[in-house]
This record gives sequence, structure tokens and C-alpha cells, in this order.
Amino acid sequence: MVILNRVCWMAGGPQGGGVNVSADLFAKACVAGGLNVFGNIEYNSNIKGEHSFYRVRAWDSNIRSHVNLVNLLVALDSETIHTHAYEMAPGGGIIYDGEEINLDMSDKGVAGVTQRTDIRLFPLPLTTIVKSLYGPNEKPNMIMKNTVMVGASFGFLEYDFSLVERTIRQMFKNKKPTVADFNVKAARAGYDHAKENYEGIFECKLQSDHYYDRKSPDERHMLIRGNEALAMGAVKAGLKYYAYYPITPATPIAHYLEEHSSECNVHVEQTEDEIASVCSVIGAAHTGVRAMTSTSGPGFCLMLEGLGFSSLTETPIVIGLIQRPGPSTGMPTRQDQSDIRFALHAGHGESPRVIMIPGDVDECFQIGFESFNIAEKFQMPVIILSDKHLGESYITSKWFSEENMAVDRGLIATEEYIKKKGSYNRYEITESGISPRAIPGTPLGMFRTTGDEHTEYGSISEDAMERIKMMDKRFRKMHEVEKYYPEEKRIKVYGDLRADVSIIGWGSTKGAILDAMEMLKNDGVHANYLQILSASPFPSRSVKKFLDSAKKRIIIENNYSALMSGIIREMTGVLIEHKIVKYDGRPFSCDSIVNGIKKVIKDSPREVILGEQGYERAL
Amino acid sequence: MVILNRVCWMAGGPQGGGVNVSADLFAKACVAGGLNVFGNIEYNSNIKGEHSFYRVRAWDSNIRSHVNLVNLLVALDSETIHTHAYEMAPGGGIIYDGEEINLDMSDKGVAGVTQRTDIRLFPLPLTTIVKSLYGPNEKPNMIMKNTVMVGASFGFLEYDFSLVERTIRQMFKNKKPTVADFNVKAARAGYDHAKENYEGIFECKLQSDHYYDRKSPDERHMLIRGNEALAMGAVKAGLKYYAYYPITPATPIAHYLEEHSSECNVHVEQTEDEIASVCSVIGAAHTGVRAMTSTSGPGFCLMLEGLGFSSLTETPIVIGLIQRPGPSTGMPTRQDQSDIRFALHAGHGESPRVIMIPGDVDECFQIGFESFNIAEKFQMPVIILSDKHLGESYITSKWFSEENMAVDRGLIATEEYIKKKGSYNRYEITESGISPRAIPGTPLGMFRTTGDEHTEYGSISEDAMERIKMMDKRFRKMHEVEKYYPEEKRIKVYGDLRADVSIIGWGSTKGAILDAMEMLKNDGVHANYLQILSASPFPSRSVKKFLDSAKKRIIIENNYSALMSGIIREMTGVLIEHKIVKYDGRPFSCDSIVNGIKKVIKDSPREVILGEQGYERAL
Amino acid sequence: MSEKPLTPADYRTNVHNNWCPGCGDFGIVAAIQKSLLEMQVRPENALLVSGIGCSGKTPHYIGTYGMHTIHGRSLPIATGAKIANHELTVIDVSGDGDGLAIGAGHFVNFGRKNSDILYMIYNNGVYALTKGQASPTMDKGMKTKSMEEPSIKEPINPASMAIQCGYTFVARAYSYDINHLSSLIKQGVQHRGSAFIEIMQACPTYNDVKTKEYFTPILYDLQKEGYDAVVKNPSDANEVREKKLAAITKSWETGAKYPIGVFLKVDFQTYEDYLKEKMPMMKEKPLVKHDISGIKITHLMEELTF
Amino acid sequence: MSEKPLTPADYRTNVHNNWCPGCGDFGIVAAIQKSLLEMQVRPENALLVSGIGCSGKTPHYIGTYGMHTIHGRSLPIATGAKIANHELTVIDVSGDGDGLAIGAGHFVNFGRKNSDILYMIYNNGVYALTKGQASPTMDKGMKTKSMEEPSIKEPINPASMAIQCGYTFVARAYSYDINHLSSLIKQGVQHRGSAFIEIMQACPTYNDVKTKEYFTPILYDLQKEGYDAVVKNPSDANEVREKKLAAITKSWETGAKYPIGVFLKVDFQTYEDYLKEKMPMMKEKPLVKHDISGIKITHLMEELTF
Ligand SMILES: Cc1ncc(C[n+]2csc(CCOP(=O)(O)OP(=O)(O)O)c2C)c(N)n1
Ligand SMILES: Cc1ncc(C[n+]2csc(CCOP(=O)(O)OP(=O)(O)O)c2C)c(N)n1
Ligand code: SF4
Ligand code: SF4
Ligand SMILES: [Mg+2]
Ligand SMILES: [Mg+2]
Repeated sequence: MVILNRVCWMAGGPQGGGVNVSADLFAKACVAGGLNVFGNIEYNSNIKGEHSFYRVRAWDSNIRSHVNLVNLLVALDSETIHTHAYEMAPGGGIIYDGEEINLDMSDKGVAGVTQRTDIRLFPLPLTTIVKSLYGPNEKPNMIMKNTVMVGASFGFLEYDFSLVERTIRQMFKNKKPTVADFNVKAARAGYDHAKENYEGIFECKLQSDHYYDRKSPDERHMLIRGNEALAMGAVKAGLKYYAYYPITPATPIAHYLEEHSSECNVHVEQTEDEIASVCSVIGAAHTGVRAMTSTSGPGFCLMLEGLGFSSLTETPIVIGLIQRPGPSTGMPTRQDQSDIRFALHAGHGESPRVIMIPGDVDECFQIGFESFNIAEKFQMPVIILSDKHLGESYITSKWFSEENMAVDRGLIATEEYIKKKGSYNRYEITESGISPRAIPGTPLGMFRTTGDEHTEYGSISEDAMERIKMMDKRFRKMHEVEKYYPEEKRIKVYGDLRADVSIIGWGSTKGAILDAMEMLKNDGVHANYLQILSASPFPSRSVKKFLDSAKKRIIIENNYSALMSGIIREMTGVLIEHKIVKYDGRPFSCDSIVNGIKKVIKDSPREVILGEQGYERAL
Repeated sequence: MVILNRVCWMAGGPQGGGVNVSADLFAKACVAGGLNVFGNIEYNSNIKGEHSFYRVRAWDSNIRSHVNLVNLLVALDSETIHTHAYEMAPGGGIIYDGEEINLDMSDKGVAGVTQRTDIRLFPLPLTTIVKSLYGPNEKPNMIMKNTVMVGASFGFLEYDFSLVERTIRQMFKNKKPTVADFNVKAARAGYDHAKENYEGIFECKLQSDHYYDRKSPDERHMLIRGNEALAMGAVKAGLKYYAYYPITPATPIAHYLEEHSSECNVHVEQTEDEIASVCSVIGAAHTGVRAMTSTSGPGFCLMLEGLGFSSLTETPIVIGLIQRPGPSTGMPTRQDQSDIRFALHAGHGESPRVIMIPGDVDECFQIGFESFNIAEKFQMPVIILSDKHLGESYITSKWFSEENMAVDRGLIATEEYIKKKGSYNRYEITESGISPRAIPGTPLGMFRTTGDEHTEYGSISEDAMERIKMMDKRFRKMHEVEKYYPEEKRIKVYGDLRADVSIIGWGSTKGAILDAMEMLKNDGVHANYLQILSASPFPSRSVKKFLDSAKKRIIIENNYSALMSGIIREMTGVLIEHKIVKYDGRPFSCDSIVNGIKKVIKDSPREVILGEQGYERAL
Repeated sequence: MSEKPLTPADYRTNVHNNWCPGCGDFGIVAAIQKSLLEMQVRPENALLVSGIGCSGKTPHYIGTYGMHTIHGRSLPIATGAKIANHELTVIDVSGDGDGLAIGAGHFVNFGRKNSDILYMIYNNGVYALTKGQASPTMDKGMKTKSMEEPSIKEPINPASMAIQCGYTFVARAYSYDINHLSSLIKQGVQHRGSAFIEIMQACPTYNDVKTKEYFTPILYDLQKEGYDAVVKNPSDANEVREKKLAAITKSWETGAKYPIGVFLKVDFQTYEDYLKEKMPMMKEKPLVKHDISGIKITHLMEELTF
Repeated sequence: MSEKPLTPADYRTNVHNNWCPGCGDFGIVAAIQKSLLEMQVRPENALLVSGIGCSGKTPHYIGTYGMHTIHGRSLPIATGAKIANHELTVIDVSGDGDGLAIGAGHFVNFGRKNSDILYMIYNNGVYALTKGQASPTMDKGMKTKSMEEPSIKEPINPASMAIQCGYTFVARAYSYDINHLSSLIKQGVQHRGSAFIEIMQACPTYNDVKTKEYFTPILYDLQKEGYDAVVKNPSDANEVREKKLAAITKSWETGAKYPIGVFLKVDFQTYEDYLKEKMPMMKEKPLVKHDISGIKITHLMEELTF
């Protein structure tokens, strides 16, 4: 039996050993052939040596998540084999260095691959192959083994080698041409070795140009990560100032913008800490440019005074909060979704804010753009809540549409405006709560802002009545946000209205949930799914409506206490009966969600806790 | 008609002008006579010059709050008269410097006292009186006018002057004896002037020894503030290290402890910021001493990484969060209760914590003590949520009972324990989730702690299964907390079970609510009241039970969005129909609560918003 | 806008001032106003940033744009503002608690950038607004009337620290000497790069040690005594080093003679100069003036297409 | 406890070490172990505190008590620990990002206290654990392979900054010279007061400029060249000032000769000494050993009774 265009490939090995480059090549070559790709990386908070791996799922239809089974494993070391043998699909194959790794390890008591009789081993003579690439006086570079193994992967999969070659050349186009040449040669050697020695033995095959036509202008696809999409949205919105302090998994946004700083005229400032990041963003935003910072939990902890100042002084800033597991340093390079309540209530006092939650790369781009319009129109901070899985996983996506994206800077008090009015009060009480803001540099607009409670003029006031007026004014703006950004935009519903089970989720679980729904449908289970895209303002009515018409309600969250279910109960009164959670620092795979939902259907547990390696606990 | 032992006295004037000292003297002299006193101060975030005032309510029965009416006003300047004339009780009197202040200001367009025909003016010849106290070659110190006015107050009230004299001598006992002598002389002059010139004219009278017998050992009363009570509880618990960064209204705790540092052997460290405060507390707690810091909103914003580290590493710390109005700098010297959600969700990731909420000085003392037992037994951070009103208002209180207060330091891994066990794992997985902790210095106990997720041994782990085990372990401890600190201790119910209205509140609103309940009873309205003393663990069952049996439910909160009502709905599903809120930076008076409740009974509004000067808005 | 010459009224506001009588801060406000007037900096082209403290209230009393921000964070806020519009005159004022306790990390790291901002610290030795606790500049062994015990920590010397941290214009002034201070402010604003002025600010309410009586007899003006603070050849590393050491030495003087005036001035390329080199459009005009409508990202998508 | 002499094994742990091959951090761990062994500091009486970064992992590999804390905050944490038990040997290690960017405020303010702690910064010029961004010690104009553009900010000189901030023992070391480093660590631990050692730490993975090849030819040992860092008479303010200036001058040396060794040592009363004067029971024994059961507060209530 041939499995066509449905392969889960994985590369594993020590960090710094070339896993990422190998997998990038594999993924990009698949994209070059018009396949859908989803790639995600698991790595340690370590620079060199710890085990890391990179999954690439290449598929004929539109997939948005990983599955736990691996068809083809490229093992850069023996640890990879022993760590991942259990997740090999029956009939799957493992590519490794047959001259270095001896798999008869039963005497060493290592469980794993040696006990699997249903998979195939492909021990390639890598040292020999690499040596053969070099002339007699050249010192062979053994890092080429990785390229050989990627090449071999495509050999097993009988993929069109020209796509591999083209991808290599594109990847190395900024290096000396010989680098690309040599990599092509190495890949070819692996490719040929696999074809020659294992022809027809491996059941998965990849064909190019199956799903979409990369040549048609409307069908152009990218291989993109959430962090990049977010940055692109911000650039599109006219971002001028981006400040950051390095932190996983938010740093890639900064690095992406830094690389494009000159061409996009965006200044990227690496500050001395996250306090300085958010504060300098406030300074820049106050002075009239679109400004943003991103961070993860530990850094966000340091931004709260800035956040409150921004809300009180009505300064429009955007903060990307890319979640990872806490508390404290936690698991810096892993996945979690547990900062939503924190984002909602962060900072002392009551301060209006908008919290937007993308669930896929397209929403990252949209929200990356729209967040600035909202921040400036309503003069308040916008938090974009993303996470490691969404931020760092690769996915194929159609080119973003740039249609209907208009920059809206909100009410600005220009010199003319002030002249006409005759006077200027920065915090003028208006019906909408919004007061035109003057940008420093504007004649006649001079005002003083303050983090103290203040008068319309902007001077400190401790008067009880002024306080009430100002609190009311600031909160009135939230009603305006609700109009501009109505509930229809703050939720999305997928699937049939009449379904057996109704799933509620938010953020990066979206991909796995959608994929799981398709899998469930094949098994006769009809599910629908409500995606929540905003924590503030919260789409209470829509959520309640959806929940009220649901048969069996399941909330799915990548955290310990199903935080969103608490928010939903607070905002709608509805108690969701079933929870599926995962708090082991890893994202959901679509198959784990399928299992969790089946468990709920079968036993109706209050809670299903999922983990890696098929871990499942029901309460 | 004579009103006996029920007087609301107020001193007002420019900051730095002696308001506080005058009012302290007045309040203490009342206490010396065995009266109940409640005193609260309203002042600006300013050093000198802005208007501030200090109310002292002296009463025959147990009062716990202020009322908005003033019987006797000591006005240090004319601003005070114009600011407070509207709140004078009919028949009330205003004491002021008749030689300096000309009240015929109608031509200057000043509204206020000149329009009140129902109050009395007492223009004392203060300059003359003060001058008369000095010899011909002495330069009169005009600050003595304040003492003269306090003395005069007692003259109007026909109070026993010997109590005033005794109080003055006690207050100035650390100064040169002539200081006390001179103040006694000045007070006496005022006292005599009032008696001589206004005998029998003023209707309020104060008699000594009315309510309790200060000489009986079981009836000893103090005049105390919440901040002091909290500090005393901590001292009683064995506090050794207290770190702080100055911030209103938390600083008084530090100053109190600093003053008693030598005698109590508590080190008080003024750190460079709040980050250093909480971190040094963590270092001290880790090293085995009981350690604490306190702050207000802006400082708490900076403590969150420390808070999360404490929770993850299971280091027992105590943080006092003394609320004031936010966001940002807000109103630094005013009152608010809006950090409860923030305290609950502060910090990234999900981290167990206990949040204890005192409502009166006795609870401040109890919780100040008990917080350390809980922190150490369950090895997690405890936040004590107080506020400016509770922290800085003076109240008479019986001496705290020191019975049944045992220090419990939780599980400690001593050298003997480790020897017996044979090995030591700091984060040993146990049924309760609690693992014995070794204090640095203990032989054999050496371990390394980390803010990363970790193994039982304490070394960094990114393993998915270890993560699940550790999260479960840490959250299991919350169940243990629930047993040790059961729901009965986390709520208090006052009033009849069968009541017309049921009030829900938390924190410093307690005093005004209890006083309001008594006033309502006189009007035939029977109310009961549920006080919530813990936000985490939340007493869900008891709250639900109370709410389910209530006829008309009203939540009363000193914030904008009635945050506790959201928590209640999240935790119990119950939507409380009526809210009374106040977010003008001022505490509730008991009479304003009475009005609010009557409004609810009459019109059943969803929300009543109260403010100063009788402001009331219903939604 | 009419371009008639600016008058003192242009730098005032109607905001009620609530500093204590005799506070040195009044002199500082007067000096800022005087220097701006003398330089004829238009009020709309100046931005005054402050932190929290008595000092923090400064911007409310000056008729330019102003931001009264959060405790210890005025410098990073000023930094962002300057990059957004490098044509603005940006002046940052902090208290000594503000700038050297909670804000010390920003103080140190701002020095590394030579960004064209004037930063001033009001050195009154206390946390005034929170009622007189010791600030990091309080001398060891010193005790004011509001303190329980004398300070047991070494003080920070702000001017010396600024030299160490890389500020390229470093001076010290005295709050009651408005003429001298305003001349330093002018120099600081005109200096291209990061300028720092430590202002010995009298706080009659809480600092009863370092009073007018304390300062008057000991102050002397470095420049009047002929001290040469200016690096002639900024690319001569030796001269720079020598001048910095001399400046540090001077800044450490105490006792009977206490220096005010300029310790150091050296002209290096500014941070903004570097950014202009990097971003072509910033060379043309400040970031705030860039047109951001209709930006296209086709080229970014192209890059990710295989 | 048996009191037999301690061996190297007593300072090791079984924790898997995941630093890169060739990382200078290995040498630092070895030097800490060596110095503790030579001083025969019992493992239970030492507490090693660190922040976050590659450097932050240090305590996991040393058999004493250890705290691997949060980014930039190890110093305040160490401070609290020392006051709780002043008999402990407390050593704090930070990365240069840790200690001089996010933690710079603590670095500066810790110097004011002369608390008896040894603080060491691993100066590798980069944020290693977050993959090679410039740290505050990176030279202006320098570019490592992981950077897009050369740094445009002036570097912080940690040793010089420590002198400025009041540390009373200040030295510089090199991560690959274990013997020299361990001798400095011993001196730092034995010094009564705040000791600081800047360790030039090779990060072969991210800092491909300041490598072994870079350092070997330029390093020289101050003490071998006869530099006298010790203040003879700490109560002589002039001598203190002179020695500090000399130390700063030395610490600024660059180019062909780059000094390691001790820049400054001066013996002042320590912070703990002051606290013992204040709290009678602390003089007797560390706070952690005070009996806290049954404390009475009658006297406190008495005070508030009228
Ligand atoms: C994060 C934070 N912590 C504490 C405070 C309280 N606070 C207000 S002003 C101040 C100190 C002011 O001292 P300084 O900076 O020297 O200014 P000065 O009042 O002396 O001018 C402090 C600690 C605050 N506003 N924010
Ligand atoms: C508040 C916070 N911000 C950012 C990070 C991410 N982070 C981890 S290590 C590190 C920098 C480490 O650099 P350095 O201190 O020089 O140590 P090195 O790795 O070079 O030893 C950063 C920024 C964090 N852990 N916490
Ligand atoms: S307290 Fe000091 S600094 Fe503040 S206004 Fe008064 S005199 Fe000035
Ligand atoms: S990245 Fe650098 S500092 Fe970190 S372990 Fe590797 S070599 Fe050492
Ligand atoms: Mg100050
Ligand atoms: Mg580093």
C-alpha cells in the first residue's frame, strides 16, 4: 500500500547539531512542491547538546497541527532513536548513521526501538558517503551527514529532487556559491543511496504540486511562523519603534524586525530590561509613532506599571505577550496558555485594555495590524496574546490579503483643530470617552500628562468628583471598542450548528482542534467549535448563545486550571461541564484531542488531562 | 437637648499645619476617658499646603466607621470652613481664629458657611490667647493656636480637662518637660475660654469613662491603626526580616517596625526598589527566617517575578498589599479596593498562593500572625490584602488576645531527619504536596533550588511527566490549605440569618457595613452580612450557601467594577443582583451605605454609585 | 504660527504649585524656563519628562509638552520619545530616589548610548514626597530630623557615576543659583549627546543638614577657577581617558570646597546619528513624520515563498 | 557531623552539565570548588546564588546550598540570605546581562552597603542563553557572528563600575586561569565586606571575538607587576581616594595589556557589623537561630494605650 502525500517526518538530535537546518530544508522543499506543511520544534533551554527535535508534517490537504505518529525519523544521534521509537507509526522508518550507531543495545537495558518489530531501520553508511564527496586531500566536514540524511529522506519518499536542489540554492543564496553546490551534492548522494538501496521499500511517497499551484499569483503560499506574521502585521500598520529585551519565545519577532529595520524604517531597540522596553514604547507612542514591544511571562511581569500608565494616560501601545510555561522561569522553550487571567487583570487599579488572541498565522497578521488601529482609536493598551506554539511553529499559508486594511490613527488634535476650538484639554470629557490627542511638536497643543488622576487639562487632581468623571470616561471607551470591534469579530464558529459535541477554545489550540474535528467526522462524531478571539472586551453574548445551544460542552486549554472556563462562567454564568487540559509544556496534537474528546463522549469525566506519550488521566 | 458622648469632631487645614497632631491629641484624650474612637484622615499627595482633614468620631458604643456629619469643626484656615461647611450637622459649631479669618465673604462669592444659619461659629481670639501665654520678652509661637483650639473643643464639650492634660504629657514625654507644660497651658487657655464665653451653648457633651474601664486589665483599650496591628501580628509571629521601599500607604508598617527594630530584633531594610524588597525577603525566607514586605499597587507591580519564584520554589514569604486607587500613580494617599483580581492572578503561569483579607484591626493582627504559619506550613506566598482606610484609620480596640497563638513552622528537614531517611530530595513528591525543607546551614541538606521546573532533587527538568507531577504537587498543597484554614475561618456572617437584605463585602468596608446595619435596624430594616476573608482559597460553598438563602443580595465594594462579584459568579455561579460601589478615592461612611441600601430597597437598581457630598447615581 | 519672539509667559502654566515654601525646586523650574527662553526653544518643540516625587511635578509648571510618568522610569520614556521625534528638545528630570535607587539601572544603561537628551537629577538626599527617608545620595553617618538612625550606607555620587557610565556632558549645579544652573541647562541642551546635570537641591522640609547655610560657604565654580572640562580631540583615546579621570577626581571633592560647574564635555557621534545612518527615511525626517498609510509587505511575503 | 577534612567530592553534584564544550564556565565552577576546598568551607555553610543565563546554572554543579533564581535579581536575594544567617559564606554569580543590564540597579545599590558577600560577574559580552545578543559589556563597534550589525553603544567596564559603586574588594580574572581565579575567590570570600570579581569568560559559541586567542597574549597579572591594591589606613580619606583613582585608572587599561588581579582592597566596617550593633540578639547569633516561639507583644500594646 502506498500512502501518498501524507507524511510525518521528524529530525532529532543534540541542540546545535543541525536539527533546525535539516528540518528547514525538508519543510521548504515540501513547500516548493506545493505541499501543505506544519512544522513544530521542541527544544531545551540550552545551547548545545540537549535533545531537540523538529517535526514536519507534509500533507495533501490543509493541515494545521502535528500528530503524534512519525513516519520517517532522521536521527542525528542514538538518543533520538530511543526517545522517539515509541511514537513511530507502524511501517515507519528510521534513518541514522549505521556506521556510528549500533542499535543492538538490548544488553544496555535501553528500551525502545529494539522492541519494535513493525518499523524499518535505514542505517546509512554516512561517514563513507560524506568522505566520498571530498577529494583525497580535503578534510571531510561531517556536518554534511545531516544534508545526506535529508536527501535520503526525499529518496525514500521518491520526491522530485529538482525541488530539493532549488530549495538548497535558495537557502544558501547569501553564502558562497560553493556552499550550495556542496549541499546539493550531499543531498543527492543521500537521495541516490536511498533510491538505489531501498527502492520501493518505504510506503510513504511525496509528489509535488499536489495541493496548490505555487505559480499562480492568487495561490502563492509562504512557509511562515506566527511570530513573523505578527511582525508583518505590525509593519503593515506602520510600526516605527519596537523595543525588546531578549526572551524566548518572543525574541524572534525582534530579530525579524531587526533584519528588516533598514528597508522598513522601523527602529528596533534592545533595552536594558523589559521595564525600559515598555516605557520607551510609551515614550515613542506618546510622541506619535506606532510603537510595540513583545515579551513572555517573566518580562510581562515587569511591564505592569507601564501598562497601567498607558491605560491611565490614554497612550496607545501594543504589547505582544508570547506565552510559555510558568511560574517563574518555568520551561522557557516550551508551550503553555496560562497568562490570560494575568493579562486581563495585570496592573493595580482598574484600567481598560483590549486583549486580542490570534489562533493562526492569518489572525496573527490581522491582529498584528488591527491592534494598532484599536490602540490609537481608543487610546489604550492592546495586548496580543500568543504563545510559543503559534509563534514558532511553521505552517504553509496563502499570501496574506492586503485588501481593506486602512490605517486609522484616531482623533488627533492638530494645530488647526485647536485653533478652531480656541483651547485644548487633552483629557476633555466627551460622550465616547475619547479625547483628541495632540502630538508633541504640534503648536498650541502643549499639555502635561500624568500617571496621577487628573483634570481634563491634564493636571493632578485628587478631587472625588473629577475621579468619578475620569474613571467613567476611560471605561466609556470600552463600549466604543465593543462597537468598533463587535462580537462577530471576537468569535469564530466552525462546524455544524447542530453537533454532538461543542468545543470551546482560544489561541493556538485552534489548529489541532480543527484538524481533530475533521478526524472525528471520519469517525462519525460531529463537533463544532467556538474560537474566542478577545478576552477584553469579552464576547459574552455570543459565547452564551453558543453554549446554550450546545449538547455536550468541552473546553480545551493548554493550561492547568482551564482559565478560560472560569472567565466564561464569570461573564455568562455558564459552567462548562467538561475540560480537556494539557499542562506538560507541550502543545496538543490533533490526535490527542481526538482521544480526549472520545474519552469525554464515552465516560463523561469532568476533566481529561493529557500529556505526552499518550498520557491520559480523567477526573 | 444634650447629645451625650456622640460627637463627630474634625480638624482641617493645610498639610504640615498641625492637623495631625491636633487630631491625635483630641482622639487620644477621648480614649483616655474610655470613649470609643474612630479617626480617619484625608490628605493629598503633597508635603505642605494642600487641604487635609482628620475626622474623629468619639462615641459611647462600639463604632467602626465615620459618618459624614460633623458636630465640631476645628478650622486651621478659612479653606477648611468653606470646604466642610456643607457637612456640618445642624447645631454644629466651627472653631476658628476670629482674629484672622473674616467669615463675611459673601462679596468674594464663596459659598458655604455663610449660607448656613443652623450652625454656630466660634471665632476665638487665638492670637491674643497665644500671646497671653508668653512673657513680654518671649516670641510667641503661633503653632500653639492648634493646641488652644483642641483645648477649646474640650471646653465646648465640657470634658474632664485632667484627661487632656494627662494625654498631652504622655504624647510629649520624650521631649523637654517644658514642651508638655506649655501645651497643657495652651490647651487650658482654650478650654477656659470656651467654658467662660460659651458655657452651655453647645449641645454635644463628652463624659469620661463611659464605655469601658481602662483600669481593668481585661478592658484595656488601645488606639490603633490597621498597619500597626498587622506589624504587631508579624512581630508576634517571629518576623526577623522586613524589607520595603517607601510607598503610601504601606510605609507606616516599615516605620513602625523600624522604631521597634532593636527591641524586637527585627531587621528592617530599605531597599533600592520593590523588586529588591521582595527578592531579599525570598533570600531571607529561604535561609530560614520569617520575612515579609509590604507595598501598594505600583510596588506590587514590580514584585511579580519574585512572587512566582516564591510559589514555584515553595519559599514561604508574606507580602502586604495595602491598596490605594490606581491605575498608575492614581491617587496615592486615597482609598480603593481594586487589586483583588490582580492579587489573585498576579504573575505568569499558574502558581498557588493564599490571599488573606482582614476587615478590621483585630483581623489585621490575627492575619499578620497566621499568614506566617500558613506560608511556612504550605511553603507558598501569602498575600495580605489591606488598604489605606484600614491601614491608616485609628480605632479603639481591646488589647489583642495572645492566647492560642502558636508558631508553626511546618515541615523542616533537620540533620537528624535526613540521616534517618538516608537521602534528601527538597521537592520530594508527597501525598500532601508538602516536602520538608532544609535550611541552609543544615548538614546533609544541601540542595539547589531553581525557578525552572525541576525534579524532586531540585535540578532543572523539561520533562513532560516531571512537569505534570510538580504542577500536581504544588496544587495539592492548596487542598491542604483548605483543610488547615477551613471555610468557617474564611468567612464571617453577621446579623440574622433571616434578613430583608443580605450584604456581601470584603476588607475595610466591614466597619461601615456593621455600623450601617445597626442604623438600618433602627429604621426597621434587617440586614445580614457575609464578610469574605480569603480570596484564595475561596470559600465557595459557604458563599453560595449564604447567597442561596438570601432575599435581596447586595455587594458593597470600594471600586469601580465590583470585582468580588465577578469572583463570586466565577466560583459559585451566582449573579448578585445589586451592587453598591464607590470609586472616588474615598472610603464609605456608614451613613452613605445606609442611603445606598435604602435606594436598593426602594428602586431595585442594578448598581448604586456613591460619592462624596452625597453623590449618588443609580443604574 | 506667528514667529514673534517668545516671552517668559510662553513657558508658564496656570497649574497650582504645591511645593513647600523655600523648596529648591522653584529655582530649577525658573532656570529651565529661563534657559528655554534664552535659546528661544518653541514650547511645542520641547518635551519635559519626569518621574515621581516632588521633583516629578516639574513638568506641570512649564509650558512645553510634558510627561509626569512613573517612579524611576522617566529615562526610558524619554528615550522612546527622542527616537520617535529626534527634532524635539527632550529634557528629563528625576529625583535622586527616582534616578539612583529604583531607576539606577536605566541611569547606567542610558549612559551607554549618547542619545541627545539632557538628564537632570534633583539631589536632595531624601525621598521627599514619601516624607523624608534617605535617598541613595545621603551621606553615610548623616541623619535628618525625619530619620530614626543615621544612614549606614555609602552615598552615590551622581556626577561621578555619570562620568563612569559614559555621559558625554557632565555638570553639577545648585538649585538656588538660577543663573548658573540655567547656563548649564543651555549648555546641556546644546550639547550633542547625553548630558547630565546633578542639581544640589535644597529640601528645607526634610533635609535639615544640607541647607542653604551648609552650601553657601563651600560651593565654588569650577569654570571660574579655570577648570577645563572639554576634550579637544574626541578621537584621542588618551585625552578622553585623562579628562575623564580628572573629572572623576574633581567630582569627588568634598569638605571645605565643593565644586559646581562642568566636569566633562566630549563630542562623540550621537545615538540618533547612528540611527540615521541605518534608516534612510530617518535621515530625511523624524520617524513621527513618516507616512504610514498604504505600506506594502509584498517583499516580506516574497522572502518566505519557496 | 564527622569533621574529617573535606575532599573535592564534597563540592560536586551529580547534575548533568549542559554547557557547550569549551565554555569558560567550566573553569569558573572548578575554581569555586577549588577555593572552597582550600578554605575548607563546609558545603552546608556556603550558599551560592545565581540569576538566569548560562551562568545561572552554576549552582547546580556545586555541592553547597544553591539558589538558581530569576534574571537580574540574584544580588537582592543573596542580600536577604546573608542577613538571615550572617555566618554563611554567600557567593553570588551573575551573567553580564543579568548583573549589568536588567540587574544594574542592584549592582549599583549593593555597592553602597559593604555587605559581606562575594559577587562575580561572568563577562562574556553576550546574552548567551538567549542566543548571542550583545550584553552591556560588549565593545562599541564589535560584532559577533550572531549579530546583524556591530554594537553602537559604549560598554560598561564592570570592575571600574564596582570601584565607583563602593565595593571594597575589586578584582578581575580570566575563566581559563583556574588557579589565579580560585586564589581571587579565596581573597574575595575572606575579605570582610562586599567583594567583586569580574571574570572574563570565554563563550566559544557566541563570542567569536573575545576568544582564548584574543586574551592569551594581552593578559597580565597586576600583582605580578607589583601593583599594590591595598589601602593601608582605611580611615585616611586621602589614601582611600588615591587608591580608588589608581584602581579606576588601571581598570580602564585596554589594548596590548589587559590587567587581571586585584584592583582595590579596603577594609571598612561591614553592613553586618552595623546590624549587630543595632540588634542585640544578632550580635549573639544569626537571626535564623533566634527562638521565635512565644514572643510577647504586651509592651507594644502598652505603648498604644492611653
Ligand atoms: C514603584 C513605586 N514605588 C514607590 C513609589 C512611592 N514614591 C513616590 S515618590 C517616591 C520617592 C521620591 O523621592 P525622590 O525620587 O528622591 O524625589 P523627591 O521627592 O525627593 O523629589 C516614592 C518612593 C512609587 N510612586 N512607585
Ligand atoms: C525577566 C526576564 N527577561 C528575560 C529573560 C530571558 N533571558 C534568559 S537568560 C538571558 C540573558 C542571559 O545573559 P547573561 O546574563 O549575560 O548570561 P549568560 O547566558 O551570558 O551567561 C535572558 C535575557 C528572563 N529569563 N527573564
Ligand atoms: S518636601 Fe522638600 S523637595 Fe518636596 S516640596 Fe517640600 S521642600 Fe521641596
Ligand atoms: S553559549 Fe557560551 S556561555 Fe553558554 S554554555 Fe555555550 S559557551 Fe558557555
Ligand atoms: Mg529626592
Ligand atoms: Mg553574558
